[in-house]
Amino acid sequence: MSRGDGTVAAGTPASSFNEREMQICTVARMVEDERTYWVAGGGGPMYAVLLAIRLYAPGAQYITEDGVIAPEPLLPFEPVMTMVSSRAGYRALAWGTMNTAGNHAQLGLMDYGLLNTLQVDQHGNINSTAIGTYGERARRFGGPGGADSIAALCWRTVLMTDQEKRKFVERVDFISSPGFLDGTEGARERAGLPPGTGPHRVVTPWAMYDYTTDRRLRLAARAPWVTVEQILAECEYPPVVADEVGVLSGPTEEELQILRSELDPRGQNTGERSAWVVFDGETYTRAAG
Amino acid sequence: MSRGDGTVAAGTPASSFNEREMQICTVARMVEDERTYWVAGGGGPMYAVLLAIRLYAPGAQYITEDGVIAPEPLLPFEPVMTMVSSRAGYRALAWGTMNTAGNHAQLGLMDYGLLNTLQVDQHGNINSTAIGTYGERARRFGGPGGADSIAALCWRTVLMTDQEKRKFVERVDFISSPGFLDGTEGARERAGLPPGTGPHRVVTPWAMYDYTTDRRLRLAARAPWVTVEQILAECEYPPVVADEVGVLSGPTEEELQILRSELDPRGQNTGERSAWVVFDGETYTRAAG
Amino acid sequence: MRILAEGEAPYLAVDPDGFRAFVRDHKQRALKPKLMSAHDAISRFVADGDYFVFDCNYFQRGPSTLVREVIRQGKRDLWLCGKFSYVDVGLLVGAGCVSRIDCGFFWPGATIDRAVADGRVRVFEYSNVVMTLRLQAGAMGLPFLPVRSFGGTDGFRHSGAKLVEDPFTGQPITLAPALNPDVAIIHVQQADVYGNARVFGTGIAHQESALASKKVIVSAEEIIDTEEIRRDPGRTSVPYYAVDAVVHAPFGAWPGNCGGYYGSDTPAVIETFAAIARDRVSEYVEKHVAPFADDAAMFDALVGQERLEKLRAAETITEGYRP
Amino acid sequence: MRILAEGEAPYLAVDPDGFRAFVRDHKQRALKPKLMSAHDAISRFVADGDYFVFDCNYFQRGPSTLVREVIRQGKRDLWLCGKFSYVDVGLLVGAGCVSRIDCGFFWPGATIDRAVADGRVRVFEYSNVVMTLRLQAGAMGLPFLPVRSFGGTDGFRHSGAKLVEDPFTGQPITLAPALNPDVAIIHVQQADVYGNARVFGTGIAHQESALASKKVIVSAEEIIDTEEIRRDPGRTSVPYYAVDAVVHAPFGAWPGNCGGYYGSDTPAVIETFAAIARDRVSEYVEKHVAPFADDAAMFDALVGQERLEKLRAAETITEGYRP
Repeated sequence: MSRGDGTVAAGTPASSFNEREMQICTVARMVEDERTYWVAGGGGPMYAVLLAIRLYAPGAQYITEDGVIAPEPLLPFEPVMTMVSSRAGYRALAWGTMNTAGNHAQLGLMDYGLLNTLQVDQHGNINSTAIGTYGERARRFGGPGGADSIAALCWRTVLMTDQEKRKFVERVDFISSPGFLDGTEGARERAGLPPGTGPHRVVTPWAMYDYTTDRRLRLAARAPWVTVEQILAECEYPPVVADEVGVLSGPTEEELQILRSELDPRGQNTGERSAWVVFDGETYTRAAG
Repeated sequence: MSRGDGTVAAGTPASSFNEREMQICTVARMVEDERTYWVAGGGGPMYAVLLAIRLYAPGAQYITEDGVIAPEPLLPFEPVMTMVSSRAGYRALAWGTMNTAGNHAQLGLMDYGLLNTLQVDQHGNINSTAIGTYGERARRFGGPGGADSIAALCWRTVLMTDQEKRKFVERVDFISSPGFLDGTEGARERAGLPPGTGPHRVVTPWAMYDYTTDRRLRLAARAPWVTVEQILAECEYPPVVADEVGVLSGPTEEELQILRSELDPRGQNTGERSAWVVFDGETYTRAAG
Repeated sequence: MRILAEGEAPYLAVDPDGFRAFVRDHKQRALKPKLMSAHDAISRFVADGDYFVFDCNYFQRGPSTLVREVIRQGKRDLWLCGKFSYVDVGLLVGAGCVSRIDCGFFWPGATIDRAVADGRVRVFEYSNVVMTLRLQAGAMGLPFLPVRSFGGTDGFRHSGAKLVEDPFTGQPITLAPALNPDVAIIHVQQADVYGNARVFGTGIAHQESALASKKVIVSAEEIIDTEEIRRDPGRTSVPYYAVDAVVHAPFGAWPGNCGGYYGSDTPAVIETFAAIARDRVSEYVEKHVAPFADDAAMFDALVGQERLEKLRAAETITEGYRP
Repeated sequence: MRILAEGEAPYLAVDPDGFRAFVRDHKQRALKPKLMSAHDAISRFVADGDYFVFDCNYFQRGPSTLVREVIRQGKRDLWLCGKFSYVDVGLLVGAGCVSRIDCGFFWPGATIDRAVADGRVRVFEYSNVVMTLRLQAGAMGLPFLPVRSFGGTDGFRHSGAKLVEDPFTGQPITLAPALNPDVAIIHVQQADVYGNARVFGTGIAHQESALASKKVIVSAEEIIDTEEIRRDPGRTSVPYYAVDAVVHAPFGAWPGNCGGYYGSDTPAVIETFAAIARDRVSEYVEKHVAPFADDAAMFDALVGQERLEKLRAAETITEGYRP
């Protein structure tokens, strides 16, 4: 990905920001120029790709589930109006429908899928359906939406989630969208999914994960204000840890300027309850959220 | 069908016309009002439906293979410009593509299919691919085009062809488009075709045919200037003959007026080489073509 | 072509021949005016027990006026096509209209959580695209369509899909069962009285839903002259012969955004989310639906012309929406 | 899901995974200008032995300029998608460019009759709709699509289709193999330099052909600014990332009709028919193609500006064609 693994940012380190902003900036730096993204409607994924297009990957293009192709959206969005909305679809190159998005991804035209999720497991499987024992005692969630198609059909899937114990598990309570399934070689192909696709990265406000050659989640980099131990303490099932865990750069003033003034001036997504971090020029200090 | 079997026409019997005009007028009288027709591109079928809409079935609607839905075409057509042409698609209610036409017929939205063909057999199978032994010594023709879909998917198929020995055979040399196939009950369904569909009528310049309950071609009516014997002499394989063979009305002055002055003033289709017939007020006399 | 795996969930019976017969007997081929009130359209064409699909959703060029009318008339035992939905599913569940849901996505919350936990509502699992693909199969008159996604998920196990051996490649391929809903409700920007309908902007599956469904209700911001349809046939999204009822419904997508016509009503959007989240749908219905004969009365009482005009003015984008 | 019957004809290998890999490696995701001459587009993107699809035909908003360029460059051993064709198939066969034809429909005549009888060309049998459905399957990234027609015909026996037992209904259903051509040529009214293309009026399978094909050449009457594309995204028929080359080809559908732009050139149409009917394609090529560097030169020499202007003037219909 452009700027390698997202640990490098251009600009002046920001002195104060929240961890949601950190997560969005990290993903933005991973966006590859002149590639296509199927971006889950709204939230972190869309702000990350919009920020990337502004700063790092001007030639990246994205589609959304409603068949918007390569728009130049009119920002900011009204709350939840990120699909089938005139501002979100503004100045697109083409307008289609949900089957347009599904078919184009099925054809292999989408390089990356960018998603939020509720729960992820050691093989990158995604749960957005139910927490608990499905069909018995479970809390019901909304279902995969477009995520199943994104995770199945885009060449590489990048996941955004929070760094919380219950979100990193050995096996998700329900596979809503496919990662490496049971983790065995060829498991996706045996299920009819296209070869060469699958989980690529997971990004939280504290960390970035990739996958080992045997398809296991691996901690690859950490935010400068947290230790590997702190991260592992927030994983119910411990991921593999890379021999060398990189250190992510904090957000830059340039990134926050665009994020806060252009993309999300109301802080609808970037202002979510999340801890604040201050940088005194040498060290980052986290104020409990 | 409106006006029953097409034997009855409104207006003044025409005193002079050719047999192609007779065939078109016969089919026009069979067109049912407020029904949908998938009309093969150009030729007799389209002129028949256009004439019907003018005189007999103002509420009939038609589509063509290129996805024109319910047009009000700008007549006359330039030669062969009867599909994907601005005059043919003029003032349509919707424009689609070939798959639009195929899907709408597959859904059961098309009541009638109206076709020209090269050869038909006792079970209403249609050949437009090859005359002779396919793959060995055969004269090559153009293939089914849209006719296979029309004959498979519209509820009732009406066929137009010439009254010539080689056109009415026991079994077509090649089934390009399906009639009752081998004629056994359920043959179409066993081949995956939708139930309740199939051959309905065949119309030539001399005769109209329907089908027996056991799916065999049956001579139902004749032009007033030919005998049943003359018709049978022009069938390589003799059709069943109805107990009472009706007599078709000749064209009316009103029909010919519209056909000649509005629909096909250049006689592109209606002026084809075909015998002329004169009517002296009592008898029709055919002048060899 | 062996069957390698099958989902275990009940699904609406796949019957393309039965659908063809229904189309033959009930779809109007002639150009007949179909303009009627939301009340008449819903009472005539939505029956208890119907499989029910709405296109888009309550916030995004969706048939919100028609959804409110379904709630007003207290329809029961509906089987929802719950794709690309925010609050629609929650509202209909909370109002007691629903017994089954095919899930693509819906906004979760206490209302649905409770209904599922209590067993009042059963949920079968798909994805948004698998649901729109099922509708496409139905709209093509086919029994199924293949798809390269969905296999291997737990959703597959709780669905009506099958994994088979592709007779052309020998590889495993998922087949999604066709869906031919009993009724579809769709909101569009423009339609004529016959049902020739124009959608501007992106959409979810308006064309598929209209062609796949036995009964189709289209609500439109504007009723336009058929002459206008004939002047630009390339703009027709749904042809008349698929449509059974046309409802003139200005602000029919309120509180949502209707591209080119009006912006979303943010406070009303947030209020609706809150009703679902806190299982207060009955209060929502008591306030927005029950007291009023129709949406016009509701708009007068709760929103007001001035507010509606503000929403119109807030929609500054017309490019691509106003031919 | 038993296989009940299978056609016996060779068909282009069904390989959706291989097509995905080609798309991943070769389709340009970035917005890069692709404007080039017909000569460069055909020489770069059409190879001997390619599976070749043209949309519409030589007389009806078809890529006639591109077809002439294929003949001019003497491409060989093409496998034609011969659907909805009048003279295109005959011209390409007569010019010696063709070894195989998947037949939907083509205008018959001495040229094709002879080539088939001599065994120079093999024909495999489909129908127009089955061919556009095969392209749709290819455009969806699927290995096949079901279809309710084609079963029971002799065409089926001489095709690549299969009749199987539908696992959902237990009834027989025909499956048509997906088609992913090597190259597609498509003529449109408007395109931008990136390949965002607009078709006005009806069509055959321009969208399916563009998305299903490895290499896609679009010729356009007008090259329009991308700003115009962005002002009305609902008018985009083919998105840029499916397109490899854009050719500015005024009168690119001559001698045919191009909706909203010009009428057909009747004497030239009849002359072309005659060439096929009488197996005089070589004379046709000697007159219309061989002597000229490109169509512009041919138009100057054989048609003339005055005649071209007459054809423009003859197209009085603009409704639906000029946004």
